[in-house]
Amino acid sequence: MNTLIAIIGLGVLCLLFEIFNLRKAIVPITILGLLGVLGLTISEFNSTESYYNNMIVVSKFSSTFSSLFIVLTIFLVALGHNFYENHQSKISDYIAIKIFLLAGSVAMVSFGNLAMFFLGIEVLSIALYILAASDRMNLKSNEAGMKYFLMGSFASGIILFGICLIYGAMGSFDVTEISELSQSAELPVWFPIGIVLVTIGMLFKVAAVPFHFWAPDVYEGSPALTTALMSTLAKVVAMAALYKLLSVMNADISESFKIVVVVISMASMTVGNIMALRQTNVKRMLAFSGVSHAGFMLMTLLSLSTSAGSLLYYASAYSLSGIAAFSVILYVCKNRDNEDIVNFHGLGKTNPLLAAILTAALLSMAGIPIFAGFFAKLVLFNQTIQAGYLALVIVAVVNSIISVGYYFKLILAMYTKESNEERKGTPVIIYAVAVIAIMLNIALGLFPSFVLDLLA
Amino acid sequence: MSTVLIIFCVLAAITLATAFLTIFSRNPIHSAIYLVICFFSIAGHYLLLNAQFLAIVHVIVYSGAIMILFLFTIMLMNLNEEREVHRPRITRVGAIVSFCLICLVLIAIFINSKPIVGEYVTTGEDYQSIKVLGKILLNEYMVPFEFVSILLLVAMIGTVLLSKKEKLQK
Amino acid sequence: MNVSLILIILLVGAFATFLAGDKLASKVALFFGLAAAGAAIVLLNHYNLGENISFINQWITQPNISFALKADGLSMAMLLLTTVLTPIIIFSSFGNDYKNSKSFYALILFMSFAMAGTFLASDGLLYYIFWELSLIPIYFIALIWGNGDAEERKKAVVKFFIYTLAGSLFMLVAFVYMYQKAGSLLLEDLYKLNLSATEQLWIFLAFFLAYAIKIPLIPFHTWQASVYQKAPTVGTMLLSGIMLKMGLYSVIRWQLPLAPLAAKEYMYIFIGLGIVGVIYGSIVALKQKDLKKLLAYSSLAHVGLIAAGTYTLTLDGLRGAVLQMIAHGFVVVGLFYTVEIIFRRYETRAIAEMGGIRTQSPKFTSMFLILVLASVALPTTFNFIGEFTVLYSLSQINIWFAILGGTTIILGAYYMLKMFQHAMLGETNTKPFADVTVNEGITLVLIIGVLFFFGMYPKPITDLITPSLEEILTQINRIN
Amino acid sequence: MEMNTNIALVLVLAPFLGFLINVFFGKSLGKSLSGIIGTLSVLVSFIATGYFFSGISAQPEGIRISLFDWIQISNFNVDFGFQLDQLSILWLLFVTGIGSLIHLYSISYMHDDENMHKFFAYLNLFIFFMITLVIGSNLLVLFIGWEGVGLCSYLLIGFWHKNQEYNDAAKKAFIMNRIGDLGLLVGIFILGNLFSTLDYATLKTAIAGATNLDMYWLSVAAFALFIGACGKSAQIPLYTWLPDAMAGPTPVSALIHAATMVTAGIFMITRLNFLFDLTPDVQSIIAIVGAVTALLAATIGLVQNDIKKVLAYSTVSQLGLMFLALGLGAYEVAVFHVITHAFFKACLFLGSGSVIHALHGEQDMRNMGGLKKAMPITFATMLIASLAISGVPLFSGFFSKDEILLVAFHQNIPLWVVASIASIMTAFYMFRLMFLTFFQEFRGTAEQKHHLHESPSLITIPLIVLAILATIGGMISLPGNSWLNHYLIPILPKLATAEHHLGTTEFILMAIAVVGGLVGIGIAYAKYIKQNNVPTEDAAMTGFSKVLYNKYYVDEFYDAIFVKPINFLSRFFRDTVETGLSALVFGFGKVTNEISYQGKKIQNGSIGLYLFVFVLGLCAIVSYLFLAQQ
Amino acid sequence: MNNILNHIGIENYIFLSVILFCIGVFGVLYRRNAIIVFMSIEIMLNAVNLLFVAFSTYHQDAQGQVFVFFSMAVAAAEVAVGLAILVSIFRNLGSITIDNLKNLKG
Repeated sequence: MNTLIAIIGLGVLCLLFEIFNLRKAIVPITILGLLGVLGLTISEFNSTESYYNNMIVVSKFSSTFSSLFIVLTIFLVALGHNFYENHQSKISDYIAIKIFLLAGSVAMVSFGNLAMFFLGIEVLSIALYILAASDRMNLKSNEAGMKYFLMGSFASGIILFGICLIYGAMGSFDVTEISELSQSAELPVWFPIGIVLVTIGMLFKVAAVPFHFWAPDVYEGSPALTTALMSTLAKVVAMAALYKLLSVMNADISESFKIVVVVISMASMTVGNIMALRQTNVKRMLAFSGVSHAGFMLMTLLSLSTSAGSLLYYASAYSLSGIAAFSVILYVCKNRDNEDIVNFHGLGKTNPLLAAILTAALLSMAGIPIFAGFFAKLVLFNQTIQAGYLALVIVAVVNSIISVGYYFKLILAMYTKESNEERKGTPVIIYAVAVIAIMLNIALGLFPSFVLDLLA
Repeated sequence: MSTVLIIFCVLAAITLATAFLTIFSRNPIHSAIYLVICFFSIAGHYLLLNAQFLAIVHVIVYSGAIMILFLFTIMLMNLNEEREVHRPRITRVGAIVSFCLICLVLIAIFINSKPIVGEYVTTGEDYQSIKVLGKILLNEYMVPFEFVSILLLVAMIGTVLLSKKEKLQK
Repeated sequence: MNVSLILIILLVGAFATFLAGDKLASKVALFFGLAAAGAAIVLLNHYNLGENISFINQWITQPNISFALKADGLSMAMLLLTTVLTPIIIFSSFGNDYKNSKSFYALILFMSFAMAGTFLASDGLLYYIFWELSLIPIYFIALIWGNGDAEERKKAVVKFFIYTLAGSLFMLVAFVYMYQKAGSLLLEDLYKLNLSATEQLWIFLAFFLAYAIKIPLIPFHTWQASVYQKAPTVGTMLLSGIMLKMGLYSVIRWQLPLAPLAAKEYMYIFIGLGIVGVIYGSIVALKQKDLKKLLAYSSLAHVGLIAAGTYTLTLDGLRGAVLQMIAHGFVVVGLFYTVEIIFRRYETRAIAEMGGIRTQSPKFTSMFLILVLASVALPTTFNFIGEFTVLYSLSQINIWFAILGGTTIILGAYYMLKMFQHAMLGETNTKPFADVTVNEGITLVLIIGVLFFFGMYPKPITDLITPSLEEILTQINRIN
Repeated sequence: MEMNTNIALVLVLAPFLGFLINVFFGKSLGKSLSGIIGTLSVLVSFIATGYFFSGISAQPEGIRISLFDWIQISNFNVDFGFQLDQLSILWLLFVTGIGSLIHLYSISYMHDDENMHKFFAYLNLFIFFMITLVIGSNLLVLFIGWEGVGLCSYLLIGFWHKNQEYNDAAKKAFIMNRIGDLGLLVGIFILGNLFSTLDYATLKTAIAGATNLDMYWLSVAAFALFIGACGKSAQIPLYTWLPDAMAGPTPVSALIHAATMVTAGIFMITRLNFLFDLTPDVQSIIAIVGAVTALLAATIGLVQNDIKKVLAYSTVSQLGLMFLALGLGAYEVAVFHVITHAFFKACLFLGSGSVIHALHGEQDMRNMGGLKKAMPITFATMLIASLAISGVPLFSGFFSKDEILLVAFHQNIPLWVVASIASIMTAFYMFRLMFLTFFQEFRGTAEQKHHLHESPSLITIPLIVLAILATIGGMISLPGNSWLNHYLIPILPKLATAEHHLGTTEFILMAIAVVGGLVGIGIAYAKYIKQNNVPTEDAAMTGFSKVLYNKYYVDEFYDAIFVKPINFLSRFFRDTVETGLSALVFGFGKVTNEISYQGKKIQNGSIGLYLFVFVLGLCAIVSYLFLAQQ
Repeated sequence: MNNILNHIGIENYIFLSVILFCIGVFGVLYRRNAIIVFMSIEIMLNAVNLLFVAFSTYHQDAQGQVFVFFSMAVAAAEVAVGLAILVSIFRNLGSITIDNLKNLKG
């Protein structure tokens, strides 16, 4: 609860800075503030408490995931310093929206009541609609915002409908009550339908097949930093929220529902990876890669009771490598109107450090050892085989192989093609973010237990 | 058939019809007006269910605020004449197919499910007066209530962000 | 002495080389390579004194993974192969001028680190990690410093990477599956597993896919020739000299003891596959126009025989296979080095553009010929010991295996001598060919020396590996 | 014992030392010195052999020396050890003896070659390997020598490596030898599997002590070993390399391809006589193969015009006779013929070398003639050797060949007939060679005629020595009183009991053989002296003689059924199978890429479509969960 | 006090709001005019709101109605943001037909 309050306070503070014309200080202060919040969150690690009539439940799950979100937000805010150079007058708005977005995210993993869940997801979504469309003069950004908005509110409608049906069945929005009721009485069919509808809505948010169509278009059209946010923070939040939703409500996941999850997971991986193969736009490619990663993360739903740790690990691994990759993309594609692979030609020579970081990030996403991505997949496979879905694991393995194809396309472009122009300037913050993110990723790879055991 | 049921049926018919008309009207202004009627009929349902406060709020928020927003925009964009390009047949077919499908599926499920038998419980307690609602909203649901303010704040900032002209550099 | 020291030396060496800058890189790399070799020899000494060379440390609690290294005789032999060949390979590149050489040499050491790790790891996951890790440096070495058309090279290298990765991922699945049963991936725990025949079959096949691609066995070899051709010679040496052996080593260490029932049941198929590889590789090698490609196919033939040896599940088969692995490691490095020497002078690897070198450079020719003869397993060379033992083991299974596998000594002689004839003999070449330089000479003499020494006196290696092979055999035969 | 080991090591390593010196310092030593060192190193071995020979009568069981453990196999270890008994010492004697002579000869013969030091290096290496082959105490040490001599043969045939045809011949020799080697290896494997040893002595006891031998596998082993012998000793079907091997310098032909290396097969079979004796089926195969080879090679020899080719086919033919003897179980006779053959054939080759030397490389007999006067010593020695090989009485060949025929007659008349015909042909073509080369008028160019001269003494001395040996060599095994048979008793125990009496039959047979030989000589005389025929040009040859001249088209046959198909397969594999397999792997990539490409079309940017799929997905999931489950 | 649902039945409300919801879905799919699409989404949300109130009566519980307030706030926020986006599109494109938004694809 304190986390949430602190974050919201920070957001308001951001807005105040604008009034006092302290724009220069916004980014550093926000980062410092977020670090403080991070400390606060970590200090509450082991306490399980519920606040305000069970509206907010702080548990290990929520605090670990909140910490992850905060870390990601720190990176994203830091990157914003460079990205919004030319939009100084709006920087406080951008930053504030991101902070509020973080608040929504935290609400989504620490809710104790479906109202909080719904509001959290709406804060997140609306913030994202705005950020996606924020490059006002750019038609692509407009289109991205519009598409995301239309489809997102459609999905919100479905989630709302689902919540309504749950309420109809249970007469309460409190998850603990729902959880208790769901075990005892004979339930009207509304409850499972409600769960399924909410799940479908969340599947839209994590961009799982067949609800993924928005992702590539929106990722491509949005400003690069927003894409970074969507592909890392937003995706991870949605996944964590879905996991929490299903586990906390003790929704009896029937076998047939599991089969649906398996099919969606397979389809997401396969479609995501195959579609990514022929993309020339890096953001679009990463969007499809994100779809496939969503498929991977969905595997955690098959063993709800035990897989929180793996989900956290996978999410951290994926989002950290995503941050690292996007910071390089931001550097490379600054002042360009697209993010085509052509821009990356010869990066291995002109800027070996960033090229190496991007390579490492991609290798991590592809699941090559010592990078955290590998262990993430490993624990996931382990859990899934334990749950008895060997076929799913094999599909996942085949998909990992396919994925290497497009990750390497980018790596090859960096190292084998000749650069077409010189890049100038060494934006320290981008370097710092990229290096720290990838170091964290590798550290996670070297000491997986550190994260895995948090939620064991 | 009780009077209540008849009222319900009439209201339902109005709701559905105006909803359809909203969609089928060629002129956006007509759509908006049908939608207002639809909202009013829904407010009628609320009254029927004895949720007076909600009905009022509904009328104020939807018909008063949201629809005005819509109308403003329509006026602003000068959309009162028919502007829409012709819709490819495949879109229409697709839309109709999915409409039928989703209707069928959902209704089929609810029909399939076991019907609610017996009397609906009546506690006799007051549960939907302004007083009670206010208590719940500001006690139990205080945090969400505050959180809604964040939501609105975000929306506000966002709208400003999207509409405000940037100061040019140099 | 701590076994992880070697890994640390190599890893630190990689970083040090990278930091040393382009000018010093090669020397620093050589220094660390030699240091690792020295450490390996010290370790061997400790091992021979009866010390238990192992290192184990809990790494991940959930799933239960340990950082476990263990060196028995087999691992020691492979470790020695790696650490001895690495400095030789580094030294062999001294005549070349690589751009960005700090990264180049750092990658070599890093690869050596990963391969040494593969040979030492005694925890399934750790092993797998090293296994995969070794893929990355060679990918970049081949990609960035390779030769030939960039597009072609890219295609070949990416194919190699994806293909090998594809194979090994199935191995990972098998490991994960076994983890469910054993609750740990420590080799000793896995050895205790009692899997049903069906499970063993699937595990065997999953491993097989990984190894068959890596080794490579026909028909999974299509990456090999093109990558050998495109990679810089140093990369080719690393690939053929050590990395191929990773696959073969793994067959002995992991595949056979973990799925002995399947290995026994389908023994004939896998031996047959190896032998088909022998014949096929030899025949394809006959008509190759590119020296490196020819050697690639010859490698295919040789490893086919080694693989057949391992799948016999006899002591002779395993022992011969290990001996032949080491021998082949040295000889193939030597042969690729001769290719490089020719390339330095003629800028070509096409056999048709060579010829008539012998009159100009008798020393080089003699050493080349010795390597050629070693590769066709002339007695007194190390390769003979290996090949003889393997063929003998095949004859124990079925004499026809020995006969068909033995065609390697005919076909091998055919393509190698044909190559030698057209590359080296004939009317004096119009282009001048300087005889070997001191550096080149040292490298070749070292290799040749090793080949002859162990060809006449293989006992040290045999004694080193036999006890561990016997242990593995007991493991294989525990279920009947 | 220590002494013996050291001397044995000297025996083995002296030529190796010579090899090393010549390889590393040969160029700076100068031609003569390197030749001398080469010769001396072999002479040292010869002397060492002499030491052992003199001691062998005192130690009939021979000397066994084990140096170190070499190869470990699961069921046995292979020592690196030597066995010096009657058989190996006998072989060593003529290997090192003739070897020394030929080294001596080469000093002069190769003097004009710039790479003379290498030549001596290779010759020394050859001697080293030949000694290893002979002296080894087990089959694997024999195998070292066996492959080693093959290697040296390869090096020496291709000595003039600028000529790719010579290189082809060298390669062919090596590969055909290797086919045999595979046979030998297979034999070794089977013996190893059966008896868990490869050591001759142990093997012998094992076979002798075995109660129920697996005759099937034993025969297979014997047969496989025989294939090995075929390769090395140029028997059907692996003989074609030997005539081609004449590409090497003539001393090489004399040493390797006549006197020593090609007898390795006979050595090996004699060594394992206890094994072959148990497998009569294989023995009959050996006999038949030997006889047929003898006849076939002799017929080809009838029409060859290249002086060395004639000798080469003659060698093949003579080796065939030896195998006939082996097949008939008369090992001692085969050994006897090996020795006499070594003398006279070496003499013949060296003589022909002398001729070629004199004619500056001319090898075609059609361009020779009348050399009798210019080269009297060469002529005389070659005549003696020819008489010997033709079986003219009192010359060494008479005794040895006659014994073979005798044995054949006693055991198998048809084989005797074949062998006899081969002998008659031998007499014919040898004298055809003599007449064409030395008699009548010189048919070469005036330039050559001007330079005709007798060879220097370094060449003639070995010739003379060998001619003497060819004359008196028969003494070692006179019918009825055979020193050789007696000497070989420890190796071939049955000789102790075999009585060897000369009856009427024997004398009649002897007469037939002698008459046959004389008839052959007579025909040659009639054709080439009386009628003064000179063989026709290659193109003008017709009928059967053309077939013979082209060696029955065996090379072409092998080319068509082995070499060409393999090369075709190789091209097929390279161009079709490899590309196909590669395309298959790439195919997966291509297919997924194509799917991806098609998939991109579905993602067409239309929100309507996206939502449509959304709704469809929703309906599918919901209906699956709540409608399909009931 | 008599529960009104005894006269109407909760099922009827469910059917009504399902159909209304579906009409909203239909509108989103059917129309290309972004404003009408927005309106359809509003219909969907209202259908849910209606059901909330019905369930609220069904359970005799106020929470459902409280939730409707939130839902309204969300709807308002969404509409505001959506219209802002729409306006900027209109400024750039001069049209609000969503079929024109097909630049991003593939």
